[in-house]
Amino acid sequence: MGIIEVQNEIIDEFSLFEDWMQRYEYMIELGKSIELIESSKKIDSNLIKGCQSKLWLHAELNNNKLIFKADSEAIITKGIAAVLLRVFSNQTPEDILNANLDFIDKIGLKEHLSPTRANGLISMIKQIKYYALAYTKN
Amino acid sequence: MGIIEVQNEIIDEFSLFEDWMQRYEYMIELGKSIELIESSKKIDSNLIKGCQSKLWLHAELNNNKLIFKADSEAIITKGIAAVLLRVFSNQTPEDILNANLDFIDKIGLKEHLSPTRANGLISMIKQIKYYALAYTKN
Amino acid sequence: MTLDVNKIRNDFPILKRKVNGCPLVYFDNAATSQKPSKVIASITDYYENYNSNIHRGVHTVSQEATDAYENARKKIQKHFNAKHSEEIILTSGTTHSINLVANGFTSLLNSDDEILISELEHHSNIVPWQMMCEKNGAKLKVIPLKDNGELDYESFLKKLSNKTKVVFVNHVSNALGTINPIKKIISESHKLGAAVLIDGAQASSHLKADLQDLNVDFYTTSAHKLCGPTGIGMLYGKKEWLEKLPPYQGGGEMISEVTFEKTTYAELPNKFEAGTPNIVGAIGFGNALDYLNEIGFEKIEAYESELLDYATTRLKNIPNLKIYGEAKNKTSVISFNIGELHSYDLGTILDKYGIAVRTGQHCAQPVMDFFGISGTVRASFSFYNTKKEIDYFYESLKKAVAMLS
Amino acid sequence: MTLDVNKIRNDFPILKRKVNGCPLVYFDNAATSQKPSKVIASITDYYENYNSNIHRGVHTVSQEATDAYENARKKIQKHFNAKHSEEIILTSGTTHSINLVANGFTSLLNSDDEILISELEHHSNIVPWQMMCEKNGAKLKVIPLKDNGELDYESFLKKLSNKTKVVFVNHVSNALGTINPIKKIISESHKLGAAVLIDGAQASSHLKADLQDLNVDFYTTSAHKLCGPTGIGMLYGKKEWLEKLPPYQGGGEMISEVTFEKTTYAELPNKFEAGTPNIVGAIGFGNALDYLNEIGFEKIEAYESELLDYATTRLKNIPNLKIYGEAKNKTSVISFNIGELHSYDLGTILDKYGIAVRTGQHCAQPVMDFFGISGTVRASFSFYNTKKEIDYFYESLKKAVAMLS
Ligand SMILES: Cc1ncc(COP(=O)(O)O)c(C=O)c1O
Ligand SMILES: Cc1ncc(COP(=O)(O)O)c(C=O)c1O
Repeated sequence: MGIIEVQNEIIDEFSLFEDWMQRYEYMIELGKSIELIESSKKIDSNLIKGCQSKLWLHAELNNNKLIFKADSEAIITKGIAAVLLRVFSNQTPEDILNANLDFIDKIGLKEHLSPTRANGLISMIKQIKYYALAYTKN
Repeated sequence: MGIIEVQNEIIDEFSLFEDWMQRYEYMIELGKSIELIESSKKIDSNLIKGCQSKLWLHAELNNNKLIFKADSEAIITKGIAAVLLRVFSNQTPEDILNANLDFIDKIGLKEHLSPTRANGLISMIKQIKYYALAYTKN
Repeated sequence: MTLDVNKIRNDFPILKRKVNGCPLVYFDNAATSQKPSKVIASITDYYENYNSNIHRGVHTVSQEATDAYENARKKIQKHFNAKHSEEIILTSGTTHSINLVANGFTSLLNSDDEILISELEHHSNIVPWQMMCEKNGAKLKVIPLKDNGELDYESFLKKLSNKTKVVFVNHVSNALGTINPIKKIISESHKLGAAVLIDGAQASSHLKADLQDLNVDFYTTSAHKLCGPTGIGMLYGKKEWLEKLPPYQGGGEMISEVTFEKTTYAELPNKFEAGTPNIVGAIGFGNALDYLNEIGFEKIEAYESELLDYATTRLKNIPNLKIYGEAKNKTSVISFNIGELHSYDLGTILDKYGIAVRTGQHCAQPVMDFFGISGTVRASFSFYNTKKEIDYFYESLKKAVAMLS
Repeated sequence: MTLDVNKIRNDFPILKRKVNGCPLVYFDNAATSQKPSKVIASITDYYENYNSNIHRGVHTVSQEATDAYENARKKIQKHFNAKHSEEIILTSGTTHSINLVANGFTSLLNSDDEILISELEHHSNIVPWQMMCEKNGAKLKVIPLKDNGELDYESFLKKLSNKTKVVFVNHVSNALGTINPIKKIISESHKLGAAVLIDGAQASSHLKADLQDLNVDFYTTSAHKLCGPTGIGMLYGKKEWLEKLPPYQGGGEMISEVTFEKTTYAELPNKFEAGTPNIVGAIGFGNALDYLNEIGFEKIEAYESELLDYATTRLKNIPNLKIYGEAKNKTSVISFNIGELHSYDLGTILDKYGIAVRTGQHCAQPVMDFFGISGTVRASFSFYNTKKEIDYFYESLKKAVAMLS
């Protein structure tokens, strides 16, 4: 599935919820199924900055697709990471670079988009795009 | 004349004026007749602190009366000094120490009584009282 | 007579706001306090009616601003019972105050000297001294914590020696709320000739320090912690000490003569107040103290300790909730974790309920290291908080735990 | 299109007040500017609606305050056209900014190095460097003044050498209003490898500095001079420089890890922003820039230079009036004396007429020494002043002279 399709799928899923509590519960659920980073990769260079809980992100290119793995001490952060990974993991660097981020607003996580937010969402997105850029250049 | 008599005399004189301009003009006039400090006494230790224009004050005991002399670069400051000297010069240290300062308010110079005022009025009074104290102790 | 909290709440405009659709419950008072209308109005009044640069100004507006600024210094002096008004240095806050002192001691200490610092300190009372030690080689020794969040007083006595030149302890710990036995610490330190700096940033909104009675050498606080404005704080220093310390920043106001060959410094307090100060900040600081004193510190202390007891009892009903710091003497701060839940998660969900708490390490990493944790949730109560808010907090916390488990 | 001064005056509440029974005529703008309602309202709004400590706060109010604070930094960056927002360090004012840089250079220079400073500087740009020279032995050289109040550019070129490591000049002199040729000074200094610090405290309310175009290494200003709050200012530094300089103050925010053994410092801008900053100050600073930009700096410059010309022409009609500083490029400041009259006397009488001017040496003793005087009367005009006020000033000044002669 392409990035837009996955985003639409997620928007559809989240649109069923009536309040933040259900959205958060779902996100936390998603966090449980995240593709976990191996503990050997939980190193400082994979830490995302500006996050109050530790948040690791790792990328690997496989068949011109970027495979992301992540983990966090905090389960809400992990849930947010899971949503991002569902959108961006297993996509080509080019598609990732061109991707639009409207869906974050549409699923009610806009508040997390502030650059000063302590969950590191913005930094995580930057890091994902940065990996994509690094791999397109090669 | 005692301190209270001089003060009353000054209050009477100033009460004739209708506005600040006349009061200031009179004060400036008084400044011209101030008993000037000798230039040899215009030394740093006789400088009053906290005054924007240089203001010197010197005291000498003569027959158990304190004789003050002063000078200032600024003529308003000199005028204020002249008023003070008229009250305090040639009085006994004891009388100076016990003197009340209401007259300053009554002649319309109250605004100058703020300790932060750059004309040094408060510092000058402190210095006068300080001299008086020093000479009572002996 | 107890405090009329409903009346008091009306003084604080922010307490009427909603967050995420719920009434704001502000339990982040240890980070900064809210401001009463009276303080806010004094700020507006300054800017609308007598804003001017101070000192040396001959004109009326400058005179009024100078008087208000110096009057604020007097209010602070009176509140803390300092002997001389020039012992009160207005700074931009506790961090600035401590750096000023640490900088001053740089040239007064050498590698034979020791400084003694508590493990309970805020980074602002650690890093400046580490920076100083790098420059002059003085040794930094640490007064350790005990499990209950109190300082190990026996160990303090052991580490104190005639090599010790300065001792730094906070009056109240921001991470745990522990009230330290500073009076004893000061008198023991003095016996061995050490100066004592007490960081009062966290104490000043809860209790009134009598500086002459404490006989302390330096005491610091920040106005923003005690219902005052941001960007202003104080350093109290005994006159003898402030005269001994070299100036910190150079600039306007702090000099008496400047030529390119030689500059002589002004007298206290100006020697340490270089540049245009935070004039409106000082005025607001003074008015904040007035406001607190009108309520009265006995009432504030009594009420806040009631809130603390109430909240502690309620929170202990939550399974797996562990409170860090249960000193006998503590201010109305509860630092806790629940099971394996991350403080960030709890804080995020509480925010959804309109509850503001602080999460993380509270600028006190050594305290976190002591307990072997990465952070806590910290709920800190002020005299404008209520038991009803604590009930709501308790219920919301239970819901958060349910969601996150 | 020229500026609508009547409309603008309505933005400034203080301009409605009376002093000694007369309408306030505020000509002390070089000391500090007045504040428009918009800036005052943004301060009240902060305290009433979203006051909170910033950074690391998970809850909404803290988030809002953090966003507003960081947004202010971005406004400042944009206004001064800095390349990166982290090149903008929020300080408590110009004096603090300069001390931060001078402290940073303490460990970077030694007794083989020279620093070059202009004779036109404010004490805040002299004393910190003297304090630095005392520590590291660097030599302080002086770019002399000329009779017309301009710097002696030829002499600057002569004194500049490859020993020169830092050059400091103010963008505009507060004592005389001279606008210095900083672009040329910067490029000449760079040719010889010297860094340049420009003190923009006096410039920022009159003209807009484009920092990338100037290619300057450090630039400082104070918000209170440009319609913003007290207690806040900025230090701009090129990223390479700010990374090279050691931190100044230690405390919260400026560290990334703290243990008693070792502390690592945070990245820019936090490395230089220890402690709780002046949050409301930063917000007001940003809004003050917005306000000025809404009026537009071209209009401000054009109008102020009209005021300057008008006032200069009028004042020259007064017998024995001598203006100090008649540089070709100058801002709307007139520093003068009349015959032998003392500036304090003139200032006092003008105050009786409701006119606020500054008297004395304006924290620039070397400039006074150059002219061999103890001080001047300084009238400084802002875009909210009027020709009518200047007429009234002129008439009052004549009356004062009559009284004092
Ligand atoms: C040219 C110049 N430099 C520095 C300063 C000092 O600024 P502040 O007092 O805001 O730190 C001023 C203002 O007084 C100034 O005019
Ligand atoms: C105990 C303690 N010390 C120092 C500080 C630092 O104060 P500020 O950030 O106002 O400089 C704080 C507050 O954060 C504190 O709680």
